[in-house]
Amino acid sequence: MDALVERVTRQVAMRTSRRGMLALIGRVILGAIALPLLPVERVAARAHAAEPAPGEGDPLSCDYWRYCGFDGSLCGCCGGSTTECPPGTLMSPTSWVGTCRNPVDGKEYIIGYRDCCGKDNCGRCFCQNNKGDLPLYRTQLDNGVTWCYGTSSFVVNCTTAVKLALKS
Amino acid sequence: MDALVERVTRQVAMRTSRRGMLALIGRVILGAIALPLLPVERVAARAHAAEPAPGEGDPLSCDYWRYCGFDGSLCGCCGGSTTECPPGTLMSPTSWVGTCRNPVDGKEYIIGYRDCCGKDNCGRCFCQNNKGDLPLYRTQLDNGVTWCYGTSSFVVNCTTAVKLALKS
Amino acid sequence: MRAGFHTLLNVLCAALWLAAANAFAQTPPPEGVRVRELGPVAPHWVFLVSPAGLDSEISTKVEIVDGDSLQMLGMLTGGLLGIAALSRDRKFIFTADTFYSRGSRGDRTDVVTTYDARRLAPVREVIIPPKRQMHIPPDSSAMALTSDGRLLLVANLTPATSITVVDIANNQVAGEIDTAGCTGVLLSGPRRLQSLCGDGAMLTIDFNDSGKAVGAKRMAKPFFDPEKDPVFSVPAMLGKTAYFISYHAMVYPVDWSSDPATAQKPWPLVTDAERKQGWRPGGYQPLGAYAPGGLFYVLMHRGGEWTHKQFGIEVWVYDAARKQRVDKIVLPRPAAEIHVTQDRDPRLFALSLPEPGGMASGPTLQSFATKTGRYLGAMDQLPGFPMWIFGP
Amino acid sequence: MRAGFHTLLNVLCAALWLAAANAFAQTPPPEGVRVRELGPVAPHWVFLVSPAGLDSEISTKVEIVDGDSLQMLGMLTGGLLGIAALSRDRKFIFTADTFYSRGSRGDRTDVVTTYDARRLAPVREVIIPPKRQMHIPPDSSAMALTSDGRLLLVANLTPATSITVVDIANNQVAGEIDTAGCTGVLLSGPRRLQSLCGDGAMLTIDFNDSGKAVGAKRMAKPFFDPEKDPVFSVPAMLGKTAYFISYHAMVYPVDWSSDPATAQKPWPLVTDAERKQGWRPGGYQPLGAYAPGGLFYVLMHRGGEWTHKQFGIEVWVYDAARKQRVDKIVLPRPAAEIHVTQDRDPRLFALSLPEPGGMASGPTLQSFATKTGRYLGAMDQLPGFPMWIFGP
Repeated sequence: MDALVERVTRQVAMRTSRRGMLALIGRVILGAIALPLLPVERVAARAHAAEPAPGEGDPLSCDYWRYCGFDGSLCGCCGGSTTECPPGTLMSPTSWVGTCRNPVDGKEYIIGYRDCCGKDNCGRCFCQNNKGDLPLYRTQLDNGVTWCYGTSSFVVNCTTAVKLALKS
Repeated sequence: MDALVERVTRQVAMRTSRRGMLALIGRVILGAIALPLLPVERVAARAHAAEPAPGEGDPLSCDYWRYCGFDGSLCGCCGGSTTECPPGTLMSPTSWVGTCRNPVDGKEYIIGYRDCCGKDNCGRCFCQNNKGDLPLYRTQLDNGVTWCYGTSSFVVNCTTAVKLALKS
Repeated sequence: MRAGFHTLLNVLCAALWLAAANAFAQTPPPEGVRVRELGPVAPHWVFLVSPAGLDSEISTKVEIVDGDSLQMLGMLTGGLLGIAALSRDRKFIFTADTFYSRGSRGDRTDVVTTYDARRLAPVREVIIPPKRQMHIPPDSSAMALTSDGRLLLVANLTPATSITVVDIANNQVAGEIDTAGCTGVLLSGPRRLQSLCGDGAMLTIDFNDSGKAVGAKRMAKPFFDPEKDPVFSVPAMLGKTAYFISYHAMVYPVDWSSDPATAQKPWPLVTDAERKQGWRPGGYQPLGAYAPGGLFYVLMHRGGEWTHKQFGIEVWVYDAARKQRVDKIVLPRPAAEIHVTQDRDPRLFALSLPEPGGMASGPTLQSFATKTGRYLGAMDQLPGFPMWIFGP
Repeated sequence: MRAGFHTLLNVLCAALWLAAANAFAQTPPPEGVRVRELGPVAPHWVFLVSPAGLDSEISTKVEIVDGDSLQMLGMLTGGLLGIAALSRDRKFIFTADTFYSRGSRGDRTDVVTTYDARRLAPVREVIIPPKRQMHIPPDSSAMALTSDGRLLLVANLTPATSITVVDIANNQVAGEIDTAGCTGVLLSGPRRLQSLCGDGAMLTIDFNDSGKAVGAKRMAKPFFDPEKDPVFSVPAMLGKTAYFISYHAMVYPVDWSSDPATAQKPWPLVTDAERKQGWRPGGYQPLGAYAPGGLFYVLMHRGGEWTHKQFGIEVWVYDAARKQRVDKIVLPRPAAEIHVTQDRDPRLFALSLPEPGGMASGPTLQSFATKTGRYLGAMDQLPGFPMWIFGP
């Protein structure tokens, strides 16, 4: 497991042992960190999807570096992309997180695996990698949780892999 | 196509050309013929399932003689049998019909393909034979219709093949 | 106490959110994180309807594929044995679905939903009477939108037949049309529909904006014999003529410009030699039309009686006016359905389905340039079990 | 007018029905046409939970299989990511499901349904707060029934954690228990549950019939380090001791007879040599218990870090008291889940799932006699994608 995620979750865990209530708030927050980046429903102009830099590999392959902790259908095969949800789905502002190494700059990034919710399973390009995946008692790191919190449906169509931060 | 089914449907068709209203009633009736045989929900004692006679073949195989007009999952693979619905499903009193030849006595029988409804698709032992299958304008002979009329759900779990009559 | 807890939670969340946002102020600029929207529906887009997967039948998928890139553009997911239609202006997609309150059981609700075709999001819905026709495979005779986009006609089967008319402009059910035991909604005019009857005749019904029949005329006699040579339900439309094809490889043209419709002389799809070889049409959607060229396309296989659902291995192309075959396209994989686009550089799409014990790759969409017959590629891993293709 | 038509229809139907019944009076006697009922739940029956198929995730299946004949006995079909439990008297099956009014969207309803285990039909339901935990794979820590059958505890995740307590006897929601961020419902007494916390400690909660916590004690210190060697969520229960196994092949026994629970000394599942070969536990349900024999069963594979969900190729059997391996069963096919029955002639069941590009036959259930290790056969064509096995 990687340091930044560890540090955050450790802080959470430390609070947990003293004040259980804060733990769950911490979890909500971890999920919500990316919210300010994501006024998805309100975007008027078209943004450009994140295109992989040369050497990053194929984002439609389960081997692509960002998918080290992935579990689900790649949105790139379902009408979205690595960072975009397919039309008509609801991008969850919450996610589980992983830490993956970018082969181009050799740096580790915190990746948020955001589910696109509200339509039934796309089913294409199923991909499961489990780096950093922990059971439910470490909720934020559990790739088996249906991460649709903040949307109106817990049905998952596909999953994205969004760079949240450079690991410090 | 076989004579009895033809005769009945031809009568229906003849009425149809004169009085359209009767056609649909005829169809309802064709479906309802078997109703008096089937107080399923009220059966108290356990009946014996129809066991195939020697030489009739394997009722878990799509080649079994009664399945000449079959379309769906064999109930025998889903917790039912050729003539029994799996526990908790609802046997439709209506059905599409086919005419199949019994290899043992060499006679043709009218078979009612009764759907077992109210639970999602069993999916096992899918079998499609299409002898006598006609499009929707001959509703009673259309094996693509969801034949759950008379039950409370149009979701089909599996399909049975019940002898309705000896072809005369 | 719970309410108090939630208030506390909200306050704490807001505070921590700010803190978190500050902590991540040094974060790299956000990527293109958003929900995609689509451009206008293009001529080579196809809509694949999967009424039931192998596991479940309560979640219909309408998969939208770019037929040029053979990439998935998105999907709609609905209810039990849903059907779909695209508005003529291509701005809206309509679906009719059935939902049970407890998945496979419970209270039934039938709904017509209007989706924005760019956002693939529902914009409104109308509850319709819970009696719509449920059939596998679905086809285009189950629902039709009038050319002015005002009325949506949904076929019912209880098993009595009728049509629910939805007033799209006012988002309400307008009325119901009795089809006197005949089935299907095939539009042949702004307020006129054709329905196929059990004796092989065609019923022509005129209706009004209130969703009421204002006239119904039946052919004097059947145009085919359902007992000797049944036709597939959905014809190829070339102008005002509907070309029905039959189990035994005949063409039955019907003129829809008259009232009632009038039968034209049938002609064969096959030569005597081909008939002896067993060539006949088959599949779930064995017929496609290219109206601008006056051509229709038939999915053919070799087989005996009652093989009308067997997958096809070749697509035979007919010039309707000349009553003769003009091309033959051999399919790399057997297909269950075909569809032809209506633009100037038309595509033929052929959909292959897994057969029990067969193909492990799942459903596959093959693409061909119809003019040259050239195979252009295929898309695999299609979700579910698509049984019907339609396009703009 | 419609009403009049329906009346007419009814009258005509009744008349024609009689006519039809007479016409068929010479029909052969009816066959054994009925809906089957089941006998009492037998020791070798298994319940396979398929939370999501490959096509759809809104229709959970609970498949009931006779582990002796390897035949399907029937199924329950529910909603989104459903879970299930069997009452101790084996007369009822409980499921917790989530339904949306429009399939994948719309209004959410969470329901606990009680099914008669013989008829596999719903007998009653309780609406619960719409916040139950949804997780793939599901497991037995998501829901538990108290030993007296009175209270059903359903885990919530919003992502805050709590437990909804359903009063089964009165068919209503009794209350809610806050688990202070800890997850899972593992019962260790008539009114006592254990929950796993993020720091590796165990929280012991006593509750009452009103579904309220009446006491909560936390271990003084964690019994494992989630950052160095995380344990799988569900332990093997042998008497009052819970045996947790870890990603790195250690056993962490916890004594649940004390309050709070107390950690016992961990011990390794593997020798140093085996560890070097990469042997470790993995899968969706890698642990089974045989309480009468004091044994537990671990699904093992060879792999590196983070292969904790990799399918296993052998099942290693441990005597808990002696802290040593006593058997090894090599699986004909890799498996994702194992389950051991609790009777005198126990069976080991191992479930194999298709892997992308792999096995075309669908999910398969393998059966073994645990005493001899003998392979007894397999059942294939299991519907959906079963990810959890449980039994009486």
